[in-house]
Amino acid sequence: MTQQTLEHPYSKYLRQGMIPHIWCPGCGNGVVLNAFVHAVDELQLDLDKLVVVSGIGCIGRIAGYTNTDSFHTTHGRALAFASGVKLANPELEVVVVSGDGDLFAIGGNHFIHAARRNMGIKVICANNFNYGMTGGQQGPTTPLDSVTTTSPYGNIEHPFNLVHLAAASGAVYVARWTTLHVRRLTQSIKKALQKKGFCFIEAISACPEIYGRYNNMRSGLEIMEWFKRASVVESFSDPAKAEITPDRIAVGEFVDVEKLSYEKLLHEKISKINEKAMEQVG
Amino acid sequence: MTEKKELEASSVEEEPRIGVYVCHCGLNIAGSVDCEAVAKFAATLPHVVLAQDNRYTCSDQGQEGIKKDIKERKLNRVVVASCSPRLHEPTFRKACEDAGLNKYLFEMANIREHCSWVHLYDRASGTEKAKDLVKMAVAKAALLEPAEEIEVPINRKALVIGGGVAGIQAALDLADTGYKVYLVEKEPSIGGMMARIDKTFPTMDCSICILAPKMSDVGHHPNIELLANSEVAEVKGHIGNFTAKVLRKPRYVTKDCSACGECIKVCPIVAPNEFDVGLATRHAIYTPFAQAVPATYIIDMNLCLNKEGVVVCDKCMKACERNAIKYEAKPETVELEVGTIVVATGADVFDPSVLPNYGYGKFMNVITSLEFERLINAGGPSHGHLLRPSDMQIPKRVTFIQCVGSRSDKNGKLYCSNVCCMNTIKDSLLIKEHWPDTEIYVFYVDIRAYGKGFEDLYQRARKAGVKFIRGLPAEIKEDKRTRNLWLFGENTLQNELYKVNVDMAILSVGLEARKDSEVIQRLLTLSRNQDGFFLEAHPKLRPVDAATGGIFFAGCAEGPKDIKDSVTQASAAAARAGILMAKGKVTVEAITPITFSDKCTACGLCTKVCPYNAITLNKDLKRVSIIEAACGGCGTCAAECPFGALTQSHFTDKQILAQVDAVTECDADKKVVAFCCNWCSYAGADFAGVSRMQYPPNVRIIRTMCSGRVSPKFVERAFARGAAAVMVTGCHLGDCHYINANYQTQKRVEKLWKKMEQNGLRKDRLQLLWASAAEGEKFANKAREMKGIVESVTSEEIEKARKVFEKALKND
Amino acid sequence: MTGKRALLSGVHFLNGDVACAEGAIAAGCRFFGGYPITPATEIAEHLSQRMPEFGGIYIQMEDEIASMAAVIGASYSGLKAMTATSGPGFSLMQENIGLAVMTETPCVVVDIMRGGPSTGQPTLPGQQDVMQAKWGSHGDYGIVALSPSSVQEMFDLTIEAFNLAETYRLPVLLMGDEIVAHMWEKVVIPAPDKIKTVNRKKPTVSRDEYLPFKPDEDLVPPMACFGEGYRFHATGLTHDEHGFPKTSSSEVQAKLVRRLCEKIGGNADKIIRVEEVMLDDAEVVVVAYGIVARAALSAVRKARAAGINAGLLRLVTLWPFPEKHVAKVARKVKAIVVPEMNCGQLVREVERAAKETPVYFISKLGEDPHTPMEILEVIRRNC
Amino acid sequence: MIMPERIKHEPLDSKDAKRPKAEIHLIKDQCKGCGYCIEFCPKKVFEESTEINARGVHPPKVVDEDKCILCDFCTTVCPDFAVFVVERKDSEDKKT
Repeated sequence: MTQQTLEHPYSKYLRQGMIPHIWCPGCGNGVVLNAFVHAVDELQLDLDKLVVVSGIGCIGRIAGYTNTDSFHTTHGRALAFASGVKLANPELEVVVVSGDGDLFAIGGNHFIHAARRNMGIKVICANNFNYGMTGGQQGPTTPLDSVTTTSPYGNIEHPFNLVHLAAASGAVYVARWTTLHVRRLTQSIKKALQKKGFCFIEAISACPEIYGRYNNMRSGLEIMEWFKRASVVESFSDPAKAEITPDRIAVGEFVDVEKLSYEKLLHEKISKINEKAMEQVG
Repeated sequence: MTEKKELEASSVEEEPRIGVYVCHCGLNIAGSVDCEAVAKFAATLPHVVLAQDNRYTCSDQGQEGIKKDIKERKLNRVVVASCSPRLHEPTFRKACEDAGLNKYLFEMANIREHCSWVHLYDRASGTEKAKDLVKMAVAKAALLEPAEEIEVPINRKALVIGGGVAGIQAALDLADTGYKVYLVEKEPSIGGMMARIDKTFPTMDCSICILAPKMSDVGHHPNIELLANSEVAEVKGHIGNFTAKVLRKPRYVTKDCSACGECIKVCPIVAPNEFDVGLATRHAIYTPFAQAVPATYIIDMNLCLNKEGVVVCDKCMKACERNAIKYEAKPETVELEVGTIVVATGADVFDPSVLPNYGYGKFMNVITSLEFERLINAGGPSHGHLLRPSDMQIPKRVTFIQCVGSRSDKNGKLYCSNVCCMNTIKDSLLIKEHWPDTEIYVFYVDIRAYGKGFEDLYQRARKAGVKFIRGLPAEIKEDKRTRNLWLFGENTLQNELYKVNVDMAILSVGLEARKDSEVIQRLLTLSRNQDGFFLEAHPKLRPVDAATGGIFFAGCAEGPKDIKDSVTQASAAAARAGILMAKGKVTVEAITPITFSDKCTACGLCTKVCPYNAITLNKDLKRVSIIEAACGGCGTCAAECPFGALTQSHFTDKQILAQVDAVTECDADKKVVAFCCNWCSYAGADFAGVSRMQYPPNVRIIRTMCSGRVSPKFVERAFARGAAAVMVTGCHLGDCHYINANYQTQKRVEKLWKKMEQNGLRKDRLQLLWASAAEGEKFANKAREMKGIVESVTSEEIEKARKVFEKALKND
Repeated sequence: MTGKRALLSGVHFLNGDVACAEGAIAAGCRFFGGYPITPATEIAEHLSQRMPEFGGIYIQMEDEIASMAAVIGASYSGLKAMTATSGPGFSLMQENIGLAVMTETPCVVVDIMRGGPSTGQPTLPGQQDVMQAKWGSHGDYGIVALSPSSVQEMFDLTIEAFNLAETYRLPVLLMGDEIVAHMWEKVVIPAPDKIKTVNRKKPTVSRDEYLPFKPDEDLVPPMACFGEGYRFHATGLTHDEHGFPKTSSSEVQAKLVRRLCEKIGGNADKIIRVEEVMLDDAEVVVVAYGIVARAALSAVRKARAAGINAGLLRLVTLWPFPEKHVAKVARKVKAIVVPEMNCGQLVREVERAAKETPVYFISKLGEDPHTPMEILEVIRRNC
Repeated sequence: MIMPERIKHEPLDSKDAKRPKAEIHLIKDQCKGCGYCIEFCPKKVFEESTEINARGVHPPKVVDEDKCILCDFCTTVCPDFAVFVVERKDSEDKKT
């Protein structure tokens, strides 16, 4: 019964010999990876046409774990790199999986512009409220008063409300779930993978070893309990009102609209110009 | 209200000019009352400008005379001394109106039912009493004020509570008439009890086959908005203008559901299905039954793994092609504006597990008649095979036990549940149809086959060989091995004990008021009878109306009924509601309270006693305001107010006190001041008159709408002016025409008794009598009893009472 | 072929930026990601018009960091990609030039040098970035930088840059300056079949055997691109031949970094191009590059006319530095003159190579480049 | 309708309503002991074992495989791909 007789159903989506991953016990990144491959499995995507791009940080390692073409960029540049990838070969399904610091601090500019252009990239942000890999520094999503190694007296910076930011920047699909809502997370990733244009999914992710430790949630379970206690599903409510506080985490889908993607517009234009050019040739 | 205030103002200026008309009523009055003398006497009374006697005042000439005098003699008040106002007040009021006199400036003295007819053989005292009655009437008349009846617009939408066959019928009738209907059903589907029954008696047609079409009509009807899985949470307002808050519990499945059923194939949760009384299973996501309306599936969140939007299992969500699953759905409250309400909340079935001697719940093969319905139903858990639970075998010997939970106050309810006898007869025939050689015993108290076609069915059952044995078994024992049952009891026809062995016993369980009836009662301020069923306004003449205006009953909510009666009553209720809505407005008699805000201290006592919640308290403004359309006009608020800040129009404190003063002006020590309520005790006194019951002539009746109007100060005034005795009479407790106002009466009289005792007065000088309109004899007897008391009262006692209550002498 | 779709084969009068852009097209570049900056903007402007005509992609990114990142991405998707900027932008690009080096991404970065530091002099020439070209990004690596002296070379060397990038899998830097960029000159654009273009090596093995960072003898690994079914991983972290991070292995680090340097150092002879003018009997040699080399040539001619045996060594390749060529010259001459539009950058490399031979440096900042007379003056003094 | 507590009889079809049997697979040495599967299993199928795995933690053990309803949440929520559930074949045959 309990002995391993079969292969894990998702192992074909993971690179041989890379699992177990480097992430800590209870780390939400593992759940995000699980949700992602789960979605890929349900959609039976062609792995040869799937490109996973990540930035720097714990979750940045995810690109190394998925059995696809993958690229682990410099800090914050995942989206800029991915834009090049997607434009150069629109056939590819390009997914950027990165952290809150990578995407919204150092990479913030690239994020808002990729969203503004409606670049056909699917972004999954594992938001763990701090910089985990460097030992737990305060970041753009660290909640007010949270303790981190660089906000030892409690954070006084107002955090980003990522779903609001994404919606305001022009994403065509915006959702937020916690890693406890892993099934919803999976469904949202599925939805994003089937949509055209810039999609953003925020996965509120447990960082027990670092963020949790500093903020009296010593285990993944305690953090998941917080998610359970504080989460309210408020799909398609005003993302502006979806700030995250200790007692309230508004989760759900916030935006789901249709808008022509950048690469579609660009390549349509290119082919038009080419028709003209050909005429002039002939 | 404001409008009315103006009228008062205008009427204050002019002096009262009262015309008095003493009617002979042929010899009905003149036979034992000297009408001429009474008229002469009347002429001497203050403000009387005209007094005459005539043979038939109600005749056309009589009325014409009054009209003429109003015009020519400038009468601004009219008193007719004749029969009971319950008979002719409307006639004379109309006459006054025709002559341009506000109908509220008319008053009547009842010298027939309350005088001539009950004192046939004592012309002298009869005449004296008649004079008193006229004096009382004139005294009140002088203080009468004109009033306008207010008109309340009626919202042409109806709320039907309960989606059983009664609610369905009421909703369809109203909707077909063209009114918008909101049908609120607590359960996920409409259909109620009838949906679960296999066949209906006496015609034996398939229950769901005839119900299903009606159900889908409800679902599709453009005028019906169906709110299933919803509960009425709050009802405010009054006849014509109710606001109902309805809580829509989430189904967790949206309207996009195509009822394809793919979800139930994958749902891992299995639980007993309520619809089949637990004899079949369902899943956490389910539809109550095949014909359910709405067809939309529902998730039972108590069972589903996905609480508070955290999805643990998404099998159904994945299986649903229409993406209709919404685990995080939240309850919502909708507010409905309606003019009328039909209460069709149905009944519960009796739970026989409280009767240990029948072993229900203990012995596998003892089932209820409802469980039987599911078993014998082709769509049921056994696909129509009557299987006994213990071994899934078709039983050879079956018994029905009647009156389980009915007709016994110790084993359930005292009343007869109406449907069980015929249901059993029908069921026994069903068994015979499928398995003719099954032995069937029916143990009964009486077989009640009273309805159309019922007796034939009963005979058919007997011919089919069903054995009817009179006398319920005292006990059922189970054979542990075979799980067969032994029934022990006495056959009361043959006076012999029996001991019968059967494979299966079916307890014919009775109907009882729903556990949640109190909720509806509270929300709609309804009253219920001792059995817990809702009480109609009048058992004969208003059988589907609630005492509260604009609310009607349909089906078992009002009492146990079979399908036919439920449907009949539903249509009746729909018609009654339709009448109101067709009119589009309702007029309210101008007897609602007047408030004097300067005196009001906003103590809120009145709001507490109002049976209709028609008084709202505004603490900041330090005053109360009355919703006239909601007010029933009992006047108990006026009686409750310690500051005289409230009084009831047309029954003002001044007017009633004037009547008291008139009675007690002379020979008070020989008289009884009686307060009678319009609906029961006054009518009872009339009935005594009509049936010529003779009683002592010293009783003087003052009419109020409800005994709840009788303020302690009226009684105290009577004693303060030397009355020998006082009688306060009203409807029986629980039958009050103003829901429960007469409980206040009782409270107040008991207070007075206490006060009398404390001050060393005999409390028997104040009598409290509950007499219905039919209890003339009871009234007469009380009057006779009072005579004894009056005679026993000494002048010292009279004096003492004067002292004790002298405060009551000054008009506030 | 004629018409817009075609290369502008023939003789044209163009400015350097446009020539560069046309060179990119001719080289097969089909992705340009950039950000406006003087004096490189015309390259972007021209490509925004030309790229679509060739089915190529022009995108203006939100900054130079993004531009460089996008170029790397496009290259990994299989397109020849380029960006163009000037000093301030070049600084921003250094981060991802490093990434391109580490992930061995073929691409071209054009730096039209202007006066620095910082925002400096946007509209005046300079040669102040040549050391940054070599050492700009952190860590050790080999790099290739070319220096055009004419509008024609802006065309030719852009093609050359792409060919080198594709051959050696790295970012190749075209270090132009404000004058060659904005100067109008005759440009001869050859017929397409006369233009030599090189494409990156593709793997010849199956997915399972493919190791994305296992080099051949030339130290360059064959390059698979995204979507070709190889499902490989690339990272800016120190990685093994599988491309997987090996951040704590000293020997993986050493092996990787040495190869990144050696792949250029070892192939220097194949990469390096210089122009030698009248060196055989030269006693004084001017070593110059870029626009300055043209003043130097005129100075050398004037010297010859005045009977001085002067010669010119024009560096077309700045990096890898043509050490052997300079050393060879140094052994025969009395003096070397190095004019640069900076405070002395490449002169240090010249001195290193020249050993005992004296090297005279002529610095020029701001305004115009050296005049021939200024250079001739120094030649005279040292013969 | 009749409240469940009023139900006195076992559903007649409760035997036919058999659900597919589960087969739970634990890849013990991959487990990092976060305890998610134990905590969030709606049927409480797991509990912490006493053994120590290659990573030095107590992996879960299956206490009652029959309680498993194949909701598969453990597979989904496990950050380390250390557990998965499949339908047991024999019950498959029974159904068809």
